[in-house]
Amino acid sequence: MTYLTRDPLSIDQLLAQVSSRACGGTCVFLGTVRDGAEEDGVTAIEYSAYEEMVEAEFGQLVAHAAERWPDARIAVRHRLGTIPTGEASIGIAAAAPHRAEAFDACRFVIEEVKRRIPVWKKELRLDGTEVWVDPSGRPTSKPSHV
Amino acid sequence: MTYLTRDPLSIDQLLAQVSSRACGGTCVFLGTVRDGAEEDGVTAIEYSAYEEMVEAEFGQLVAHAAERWPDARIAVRHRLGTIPTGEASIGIAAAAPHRAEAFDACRFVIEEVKRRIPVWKKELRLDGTEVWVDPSGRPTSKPSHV
Amino acid sequence: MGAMSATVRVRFFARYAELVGRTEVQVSVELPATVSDVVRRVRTELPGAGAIPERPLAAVNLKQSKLDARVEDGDEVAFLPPIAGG
Amino acid sequence: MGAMSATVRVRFFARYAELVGRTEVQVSVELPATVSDVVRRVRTELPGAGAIPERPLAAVNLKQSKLDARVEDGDEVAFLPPIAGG
Repeated sequence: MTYLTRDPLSIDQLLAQVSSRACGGTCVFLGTVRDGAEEDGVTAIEYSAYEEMVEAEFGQLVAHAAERWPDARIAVRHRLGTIPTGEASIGIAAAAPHRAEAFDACRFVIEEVKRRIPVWKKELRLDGTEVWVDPSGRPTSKPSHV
Repeated sequence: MTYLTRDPLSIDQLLAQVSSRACGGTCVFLGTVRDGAEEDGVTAIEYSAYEEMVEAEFGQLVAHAAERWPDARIAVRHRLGTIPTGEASIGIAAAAPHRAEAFDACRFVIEEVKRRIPVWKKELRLDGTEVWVDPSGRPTSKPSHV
Repeated sequence: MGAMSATVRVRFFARYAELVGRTEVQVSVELPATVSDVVRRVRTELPGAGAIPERPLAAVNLKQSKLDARVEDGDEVAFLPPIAGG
Repeated sequence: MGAMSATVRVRFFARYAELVGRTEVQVSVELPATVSDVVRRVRTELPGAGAIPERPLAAVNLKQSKLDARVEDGDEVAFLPPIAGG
Protein backbone atom coordinates (compact mmCIF):
# COMPACT_ATOMS: atom_id res chain seq x y z
CA MET A 1 0.00 0.00 0.00
CA THR A 2 1.55 3.27 -1.05
CA TYR A 3 0.39 6.68 0.06
CA LEU A 4 2.36 8.50 -2.61
CA THR A 5 1.80 8.98 -6.30
CA ARG A 6 3.13 11.14 -9.10
CA ASP A 7 -0.13 10.97 -11.01
CA PRO A 8 -3.17 13.22 -10.64
CA LEU A 9 -5.23 12.15 -7.63
CA SER A 10 -8.42 10.23 -8.21
CA ILE A 11 -11.25 11.01 -5.82
CA ASP A 12 -13.19 8.05 -7.14
CA GLN A 13 -10.35 5.77 -6.12
CA LEU A 14 -10.22 7.26 -2.61
CA LEU A 15 -13.98 6.89 -2.27
CA ALA A 16 -13.86 3.31 -3.49
CA GLN A 17 -11.27 2.54 -0.81
CA VAL A 18 -13.52 3.74 2.03
CA SER A 19 -17.00 2.96 0.81
CA SER A 20 -19.02 0.55 2.91
CA ARG A 21 -22.70 -0.27 3.35
CA ALA A 22 -22.31 0.53 7.04
CA CYS A 23 -21.17 4.11 6.43
CA GLY A 24 -23.68 6.94 6.15
CA GLY A 25 -21.27 9.85 5.97
CA THR A 26 -18.12 10.43 3.96
CA CYS A 27 -15.89 13.47 4.28
CA VAL A 28 -13.32 14.18 1.60
CA PHE A 29 -10.60 16.79 1.82
CA LEU A 30 -8.62 17.98 -1.16
CA GLY A 31 -5.63 20.26 -0.79
CA THR A 32 -5.04 22.10 -4.03
CA VAL A 33 -2.29 24.31 -5.37
CA ARG A 34 -3.47 27.86 -4.86
CA ASP A 35 -2.72 31.14 -6.53
CA GLY A 36 -4.76 33.52 -4.42
CA ALA A 37 -4.50 36.90 -2.78
CA GLU A 38 -1.62 35.79 -0.55
CA GLU A 39 0.32 34.31 -3.44
CA ASP A 40 2.14 36.05 -6.21
CA GLY A 41 1.59 34.42 -9.55
CA VAL A 42 2.07 30.78 -8.55
CA THR A 43 1.89 28.59 -11.63
CA ALA A 44 2.72 25.30 -9.92
CA ILE A 45 4.24 23.78 -6.81
CA GLU A 46 7.00 21.23 -6.91
CA TYR A 47 6.43 18.66 -4.16
CA SER A 48 9.24 16.52 -2.85
CA ALA A 49 9.36 14.11 0.07
CA TYR A 50 11.40 11.78 2.20
CA GLU A 51 9.45 9.00 0.57
CA GLU A 52 10.29 6.03 2.80
CA MET A 53 9.50 8.10 5.88
CA VAL A 54 6.26 9.41 4.38
CA GLU A 55 5.06 5.85 3.85
CA ALA A 56 5.96 4.89 7.43
CA GLU A 57 4.39 8.04 8.92
CA PHE A 58 1.18 7.68 6.93
CA GLY A 59 0.89 4.08 8.08
CA GLN A 60 1.17 5.18 11.72
CA LEU A 61 -1.11 8.14 11.23
CA VAL A 62 -3.87 6.03 9.68
CA ALA A 63 -3.45 3.39 12.40
CA HIS A 64 -3.73 6.10 15.04
CA ALA A 65 -6.92 7.46 13.42
CA ALA A 66 -8.33 3.93 13.26
CA GLU A 67 -7.80 3.54 17.00
CA ARG A 68 -9.51 6.83 17.71
CA TRP A 69 -12.43 6.28 15.30
CA PRO A 70 -12.74 2.47 15.12
CA ASP A 71 -15.74 2.56 12.81
CA ALA A 72 -14.16 4.99 10.33
CA ARG A 73 -12.56 3.93 7.08
CA ILE A 74 -9.75 6.18 5.93
CA ALA A 75 -7.85 6.60 2.68
CA VAL A 76 -5.19 9.17 1.91
CA ARG A 77 -2.87 9.85 -0.99
CA HIS A 78 -0.27 12.57 -1.47
CA ARG A 79 0.92 13.56 -4.91
CA LEU A 80 4.56 14.47 -5.59
CA GLY A 81 6.26 16.20 -8.48
CA THR A 82 5.21 19.39 -10.22
CA ILE A 83 1.53 20.10 -9.60
CA PRO A 84 -0.09 22.94 -11.54
CA THR A 85 -2.27 25.55 -9.87
CA GLY A 86 -5.77 24.23 -9.25
CA GLU A 87 -4.80 20.57 -9.05
CA ALA A 88 -4.83 18.53 -5.86
CA SER A 89 -1.68 17.65 -3.94
CA ILE A 90 -3.44 15.63 -1.27
CA GLY A 91 -6.69 13.74 -1.07
CA ILE A 92 -8.20 12.28 2.09
CA ALA A 93 -11.43 10.34 2.40
CA ALA A 94 -13.01 9.27 5.69
CA ALA A 95 -16.23 7.29 5.78
CA ALA A 96 -18.07 6.43 8.98
CA PRO A 97 -21.48 5.33 10.17
CA HIS A 98 -22.20 8.93 11.28
CA ARG A 99 -21.08 12.25 9.89
CA ALA A 100 -19.33 13.61 12.98
CA GLU A 101 -16.78 10.79 12.94
CA ALA A 102 -16.23 11.24 9.20
CA PHE A 103 -15.54 14.98 9.56
CA ASP A 104 -13.37 14.54 12.65
CA ALA A 105 -11.28 11.72 11.23
CA CYS A 106 -10.73 13.56 7.94
CA ARG A 107 -9.74 16.76 9.72
CA PHE A 108 -7.41 14.84 12.03
CA VAL A 109 -5.56 13.34 9.08
CA ILE A 110 -4.90 16.64 7.31
CA GLU A 111 -3.80 18.35 10.55
CA GLU A 112 -1.38 15.51 11.28
CA VAL A 113 -0.08 15.62 7.70
CA LYS A 114 0.77 19.29 8.15
CA ARG A 115 2.51 18.50 11.42
CA ARG A 116 4.56 15.41 10.66
CA ILE A 117 4.57 14.09 7.11
CA PRO A 118 7.98 14.99 5.59
CA VAL A 119 6.91 16.71 2.39
CA TRP A 120 8.24 19.98 1.06
CA LYS A 121 7.08 22.41 -1.54
CA LYS A 122 8.66 24.93 -3.79
CA GLU A 123 6.43 27.48 -5.46
CA LEU A 124 7.11 28.14 -9.13
CA ARG A 125 6.17 31.71 -10.06
CA LEU A 126 5.10 33.39 -13.26
CA ASP A 127 8.23 35.58 -13.13
CA GLY A 128 10.45 32.50 -13.17
CA THR A 129 11.40 32.59 -9.51
CA GLU A 130 11.21 29.55 -7.26
CA VAL A 131 10.49 29.83 -3.55
CA TRP A 132 10.52 27.19 -0.81
CA VAL A 133 7.35 27.39 1.25
CA ASP A 134 7.80 27.56 4.99
CA PRO A 135 5.54 25.62 7.37
CA SER A 136 3.43 28.61 8.31
CA GLY A 137 2.15 28.37 4.75
CA ARG A 138 3.97 31.45 3.50
CA PRO A 139 7.06 31.19 1.35
CA THR A 140 10.45 32.27 2.52
CA SER A 141 13.59 32.62 0.50
CA LYS A 142 15.62 34.26 3.24
CA PRO A 143 18.08 31.84 4.86
CA SER A 144 17.61 33.71 8.14
CA HIS A 145 14.11 32.26 8.35
CA VAL A 146 15.28 28.68 8.28
CA MET B 1 -30.21 26.90 -10.18
CA THR B 2 -31.76 23.82 -8.65
CA TYR B 3 -30.55 22.04 -5.55
CA LEU B 4 -32.56 18.91 -6.24
CA THR B 5 -32.07 16.05 -8.64
CA ARG B 6 -33.43 12.56 -9.19
CA ASP B 7 -30.21 11.39 -10.80
CA PRO B 8 -27.12 9.96 -9.09
CA LEU B 9 -25.03 12.77 -7.64
CA SER B 10 -21.86 13.78 -9.44
CA ILE B 11 -18.97 14.79 -7.20
CA ASP B 12 -17.10 16.08 -10.22
CA GLN B 13 -19.94 18.46 -10.94
CA LEU B 14 -19.98 19.75 -7.35
CA LEU B 15 -16.21 20.21 -7.43
CA ALA B 16 -16.39 22.03 -10.75
CA GLN B 17 -18.93 24.42 -9.23
CA VAL B 18 -16.62 25.44 -6.38
CA SER B 19 -13.17 25.17 -7.88
CA SER B 20 -11.10 28.32 -7.99
CA ARG B 21 -7.42 29.19 -8.30
CA ALA B 22 -7.72 31.12 -5.04
CA CYS B 23 -8.86 28.09 -3.04
CA GLY B 24 -6.33 25.79 -1.39
CA GLY B 25 -8.74 23.54 0.50
CA THR B 26 -11.92 21.80 -0.53
CA CYS B 27 -14.11 19.78 1.80
CA VAL B 28 -16.74 17.46 0.36
CA PHE B 29 -19.43 15.72 2.34
CA LEU B 30 -21.45 12.82 1.00
CA GLY B 31 -24.41 11.42 2.86
CA THR B 32 -25.05 7.87 1.74
CA VAL B 33 -27.80 5.35 2.32
CA ARG B 34 -26.57 3.09 5.07
CA ASP B 35 -27.31 -0.47 6.08
CA GLY B 36 -25.22 -0.80 9.19
CA ALA B 37 -25.42 -2.19 12.69
CA GLU B 38 -28.28 0.15 13.64
CA GLU B 39 -30.27 -0.70 10.55
CA ASP B 40 -32.11 -3.86 9.75
CA GLY B 41 -31.64 -4.90 6.17
CA VAL B 42 -32.14 -1.55 4.44
CA THR B 43 -32.05 -2.02 0.68
CA ALA B 44 -32.88 1.58 -0.26
CA ILE B 45 -34.35 4.80 1.05
CA GLU B 46 -37.13 6.63 -0.69
CA TYR B 47 -36.54 10.36 -0.40
CA SER B 48 -39.36 12.86 -0.82
CA ALA B 49 -39.44 16.60 -0.29
CA TYR B 50 -41.47 19.78 -0.23
CA GLU B 51 -39.57 20.69 -3.35
CA GLU B 52 -40.42 24.40 -3.70
CA MET B 53 -39.55 24.95 -0.05
CA VAL B 54 -36.31 22.95 -0.35
CA GLU B 55 -35.17 25.22 -3.17
CA ALA B 56 -36.02 28.34 -1.16
CA GLU B 57 -34.37 27.04 2.02
CA PHE B 58 -31.20 25.94 0.23
CA GLY B 59 -30.95 29.38 -1.35
CA GLN B 60 -31.12 31.02 2.07
CA LEU B 61 -28.80 28.49 3.65
CA VAL B 62 -26.11 28.98 1.02
CA ALA B 63 -26.49 32.76 1.25
CA HIS B 64 -26.13 32.55 5.01
CA ALA B 65 -22.97 30.44 4.67
CA ALA B 66 -21.58 32.92 2.13
CA GLU B 67 -22.04 35.74 4.65
CA ARG B 68 -20.29 33.78 7.35
CA TRP B 69 -17.41 32.53 5.13
CA PRO B 70 -17.14 35.22 2.43
CA ASP B 71 -14.18 33.56 0.72
CA ALA B 72 -15.80 30.13 0.57
CA ARG B 73 -17.47 28.72 -2.51
CA ILE B 74 -20.30 26.31 -1.77
CA ALA B 75 -22.25 23.82 -3.85
CA VAL B 76 -24.92 21.43 -2.63
CA ARG B 77 -27.27 18.97 -4.25
CA HIS B 78 -29.86 16.65 -2.71
CA ARG B 79 -31.10 13.61 -4.53
CA LEU B 80 -34.74 12.49 -4.33
CA GLY B 81 -36.50 9.27 -5.24
CA THR B 82 -35.45 5.73 -4.41
CA ILE B 83 -31.74 5.61 -3.56
CA PRO B 84 -30.12 2.19 -3.13
CA THR B 85 -27.87 1.40 -0.16
CA GLY B 86 -24.38 2.78 -0.68
CA GLU B 87 -25.40 5.61 -3.00
CA ALA B 88 -25.33 9.26 -2.01
CA SER B 89 -28.44 11.23 -1.12
CA ILE B 90 -26.67 14.53 -0.56
CA GLY B 91 -23.42 16.03 -1.77
CA ILE B 92 -21.87 19.22 -0.45
CA ALA B 93 -18.64 20.85 -1.61
CA ALA B 94 -17.01 23.84 0.05
CA ALA B 95 -13.80 25.35 -1.28
CA ALA B 96 -11.91 28.13 0.47
CA PRO B 97 -8.46 29.69 0.56
CA HIS B 98 -7.70 27.79 3.78
CA ARG B 99 -8.84 24.40 5.01
CA ALA B 100 -10.50 25.52 8.25
CA GLU B 101 -13.08 27.57 6.36
CA ALA B 102 -13.71 24.74 3.92
CA PHE B 103 -14.35 22.23 6.72
CA ASP B 104 -16.45 24.65 8.75
CA ALA B 105 -18.62 25.79 5.83
CA CYS B 106 -19.21 22.22 4.68
CA ARG B 107 -20.13 21.07 8.17
CA PHE B 108 -22.43 24.06 8.63
CA VAL B 109 -24.35 23.19 5.48
CA ILE B 110 -25.01 19.55 6.43
CA GLU B 111 -26.03 20.50 9.98
CA GLU B 112 -28.47 23.11 8.66
CA VAL B 113 -29.83 20.61 6.14
CA LYS B 114 -30.62 18.21 8.96
CA ARG B 115 -32.31 21.02 10.86
CA ARG B 116 -34.39 22.79 8.27
CA ILE B 117 -34.51 21.33 4.76
CA PRO B 118 -37.92 19.67 4.35
CA VAL B 119 -36.92 16.25 3.11
CA TRP B 120 -38.22 12.94 4.39
CA LYS B 121 -37.08 9.39 4.08
CA LYS B 122 -38.66 6.00 4.16
CA GLU B 123 -36.46 2.97 4.58
CA LEU B 124 -37.21 0.02 2.36
CA ARG B 125 -36.27 -3.24 4.05
CA LEU B 126 -35.24 -6.64 2.79
CA ASP B 127 -38.32 -8.15 4.44
CA GLY B 128 -40.58 -5.91 2.37
CA THR B 129 -41.48 -3.49 5.17
CA GLU B 130 -41.25 0.28 4.77
CA VAL B 131 -40.45 2.56 7.68
CA TRP B 132 -40.44 6.35 7.92
CA VAL B 133 -37.22 7.59 9.48
CA ASP B 134 -37.57 9.96 12.41
CA PRO B 135 -35.29 12.99 12.79
CA SER B 136 -33.11 11.41 15.45
CA GLY B 137 -31.90 9.20 12.64
CA ARG B 138 -33.70 6.09 13.84
CA PRO B 139 -36.83 4.87 12.12
CA THR B 140 -40.19 4.88 13.85
CA SER B 141 -43.38 3.33 12.70
CA LYS B 142 -45.27 4.05 15.89
CA PRO B 143 -47.69 6.99 15.52
CA SER B 144 -47.06 7.83 19.19
CA HIS B 145 -43.57 9.00 18.21
CA VAL B 146 -44.87 11.58 15.76
CA MET C 1 -72.94 40.93 7.38
CA GLY C 2 -71.12 37.56 7.13
CA ALA C 3 -67.52 37.13 8.35
CA MET C 4 -64.72 37.35 5.78
CA SER C 5 -63.37 33.95 4.90
CA ALA C 6 -60.09 32.79 3.37
CA THR C 7 -59.30 29.82 1.22
CA VAL C 8 -55.91 28.27 1.83
CA ARG C 9 -54.17 25.45 0.05
CA VAL C 10 -53.04 22.83 2.57
CA ARG C 11 -50.27 20.46 1.60
CA PHE C 12 -49.27 17.15 3.17
CA PHE C 13 -45.95 15.40 2.87
CA ALA C 14 -44.38 12.02 3.56
CA ARG C 15 -46.13 10.21 6.43
CA TYR C 16 -48.83 12.86 6.72
CA ALA C 17 -49.71 12.45 3.05
CA GLU C 18 -49.99 8.71 3.66
CA LEU C 19 -52.24 9.25 6.68
CA VAL C 20 -54.73 11.43 4.82
CA GLY C 21 -54.34 9.62 1.52
CA ARG C 22 -53.75 12.83 -0.42
CA THR C 23 -51.12 15.50 -0.89
CA GLU C 24 -53.29 18.60 -0.76
CA VAL C 25 -56.69 20.00 0.04
CA GLN C 26 -58.37 23.40 -0.10
CA VAL C 27 -59.65 24.67 3.26
CA SER C 28 -61.86 27.65 4.08
CA VAL C 29 -61.43 29.42 7.40
CA GLU C 30 -63.09 32.53 8.81
CA LEU C 31 -60.80 35.50 9.17
CA PRO C 32 -58.88 36.39 11.20
CA ALA C 33 -57.34 32.91 11.22
CA THR C 34 -54.07 31.33 12.29
CA VAL C 35 -52.18 28.23 11.25
CA SER C 36 -53.68 26.56 14.31
CA ASP C 37 -57.17 27.20 12.99
CA VAL C 38 -56.22 25.49 9.75
CA VAL C 39 -54.72 22.54 11.62
CA ARG C 40 -57.86 22.18 13.75
CA ARG C 41 -60.13 22.32 10.74
CA VAL C 42 -58.10 19.73 8.84
CA ARG C 43 -57.72 17.35 11.80
CA THR C 44 -61.45 17.29 12.53
CA GLU C 45 -62.80 17.23 9.01
CA LEU C 46 -60.36 15.30 6.88
CA PRO C 47 -60.48 11.50 7.25
CA GLY C 48 -57.18 10.17 8.59
CA ALA C 49 -55.91 13.63 9.55
CA GLY C 50 -56.68 13.03 13.23
CA ALA C 51 -53.38 11.14 13.39
CA ILE C 52 -51.47 14.31 12.48
CA PRO C 53 -50.22 15.88 15.71
CA GLU C 54 -52.17 18.80 17.18
CA ARG C 55 -49.05 20.95 16.91
CA PRO C 56 -47.27 19.85 13.73
CA LEU C 57 -44.28 21.57 12.21
CA ALA C 58 -45.84 23.97 9.70
CA ALA C 59 -44.82 26.24 6.86
CA VAL C 60 -46.71 29.15 5.34
CA ASN C 61 -45.73 30.12 1.82
CA LEU C 62 -42.54 28.04 1.95
CA LYS C 63 -41.30 29.36 5.31
CA GLN C 64 -41.43 27.56 8.63
CA SER C 65 -44.07 29.27 10.67
CA LYS C 66 -45.37 29.35 14.21
CA LEU C 67 -48.83 27.99 14.81
CA ASP C 68 -50.14 31.37 15.90
CA ALA C 69 -49.05 33.00 12.63
CA ARG C 70 -51.86 34.58 10.62
CA VAL C 71 -53.02 33.04 7.38
CA GLU C 72 -54.56 35.02 4.54
CA ASP C 73 -56.60 34.14 1.51
CA GLY C 74 -54.47 32.34 -1.06
CA ASP C 75 -51.80 31.22 1.38
CA GLU C 76 -50.18 27.81 1.10
CA VAL C 77 -50.00 26.04 4.45
CA ALA C 78 -47.91 22.88 4.71
CA PHE C 79 -47.83 20.32 7.50
CA LEU C 80 -44.33 18.92 7.81
CA PRO C 81 -43.44 15.62 9.47
CA PRO C 82 -40.18 15.69 11.46
CA ILE C 83 -37.47 16.68 9.01
CA ALA C 84 -35.12 13.84 8.07
CA GLY C 85 -33.11 15.11 5.12
CA GLY C 86 -29.50 14.72 4.17
CA MET D 1 43.24 0.77 21.23
CA GLY D 2 41.35 3.15 18.88
CA ALA D 3 37.82 4.34 19.62
CA MET D 4 34.91 2.53 17.94
CA SER D 5 33.53 4.45 15.04
CA ALA D 6 30.18 4.33 13.23
CA THR D 7 29.31 5.09 9.65
CA VAL D 8 25.92 6.69 9.14
CA ARG D 9 24.11 7.59 5.96
CA VAL D 10 23.04 11.24 6.08
CA ARG D 11 20.23 12.37 3.81
CA PHE D 12 19.27 15.87 2.77
CA PHE D 13 15.94 17.02 1.44
CA ALA D 14 14.39 20.01 -0.30
CA ARG D 15 16.21 23.24 0.55
CA TYR D 16 18.91 21.45 2.51
CA ALA D 17 19.68 19.26 -0.51
CA GLU D 18 19.98 22.42 -2.59
CA LEU D 19 22.31 24.03 -0.04
CA VAL D 20 24.75 21.14 0.00
CA GLY D 21 24.28 20.22 -3.64
CA ARG D 22 23.66 16.57 -2.90
CA THR D 23 21.03 14.31 -1.39
CA GLU D 24 23.19 12.10 0.76
CA VAL D 25 26.62 11.54 2.22
CA GLN D 26 28.33 8.91 4.38
CA VAL D 27 29.68 10.24 7.66
CA SER D 28 31.93 8.57 10.23
CA VAL D 29 31.62 9.50 13.88
CA GLU D 30 33.30 8.14 16.97
CA LEU D 31 31.02 6.21 19.30
CA PRO D 32 29.17 6.95 21.43
CA ALA D 33 27.61 9.57 19.15
CA THR D 34 24.38 11.50 18.97
CA VAL D 35 22.43 13.13 16.14
CA SER D 36 24.04 16.41 17.23
CA ASP D 37 27.47 15.00 16.61
CA VAL D 38 26.44 14.07 13.08
CA VAL D 39 24.98 17.55 12.51
CA ARG D 40 28.16 19.20 13.76
CA ARG D 41 30.36 17.03 11.58
CA VAL D 42 28.26 17.70 8.49
CA ARG D 43 27.95 21.44 9.08
CA THR D 44 31.69 21.91 9.50
CA GLU D 45 32.97 19.55 6.83
CA LEU D 46 30.44 19.57 4.00
CA PRO D 47 30.58 22.63 1.70
CA GLY D 48 27.29 24.55 1.87
CA ALA D 49 26.06 22.68 4.93
CA GLY D 50 26.92 25.58 7.22
CA ALA D 51 23.60 27.14 6.13
CA ILE D 52 21.71 24.22 7.65
CA PRO D 53 20.55 25.27 11.11
CA GLU D 54 22.54 24.09 14.11
CA ARG D 55 19.44 22.38 15.43
CA PRO D 56 17.56 21.07 12.41
CA LEU D 57 14.53 18.81 12.51
CA ALA D 58 16.04 15.32 12.26
CA ALA D 59 14.96 11.74 11.72
CA VAL D 60 16.81 8.54 12.52
CA ASN D 61 15.76 5.44 10.62
CA LEU D 62 12.54 7.11 9.37
CA LYS D 63 11.41 8.43 12.77
CA GLN D 64 11.61 12.01 14.00
CA SER D 65 14.31 12.09 16.56
CA LYS D 66 15.72 14.39 19.21
CA LEU D 67 19.19 15.75 18.67
CA ASP D 68 20.55 13.96 21.73
CA ALA D 69 19.39 10.58 20.44
CA ARG D 70 22.14 8.02 19.95
CA VAL D 71 23.21 6.95 16.49
CA GLU D 72 24.68 3.55 15.71
CA ASP D 73 26.63 2.13 12.83
CA GLY D 74 24.42 1.75 9.77
CA ASP D 75 21.80 4.26 10.87
CA GLU D 76 20.16 6.62 8.42
CA VAL D 77 20.08 10.19 9.70
CA ALA D 78 17.97 12.71 7.80
CA PHE D 79 17.96 16.48 8.13
CA LEU D 80 14.45 17.78 7.47
CA PRO D 81 13.61 21.34 6.50
CA PRO D 82 10.40 22.69 8.10
CA ILE D 83 7.63 20.33 7.01
CA ALA D 84 5.24 21.82 4.47
CA GLY D 85 3.14 18.94 3.18
CA GLY D 86 -0.50 18.68 2.29
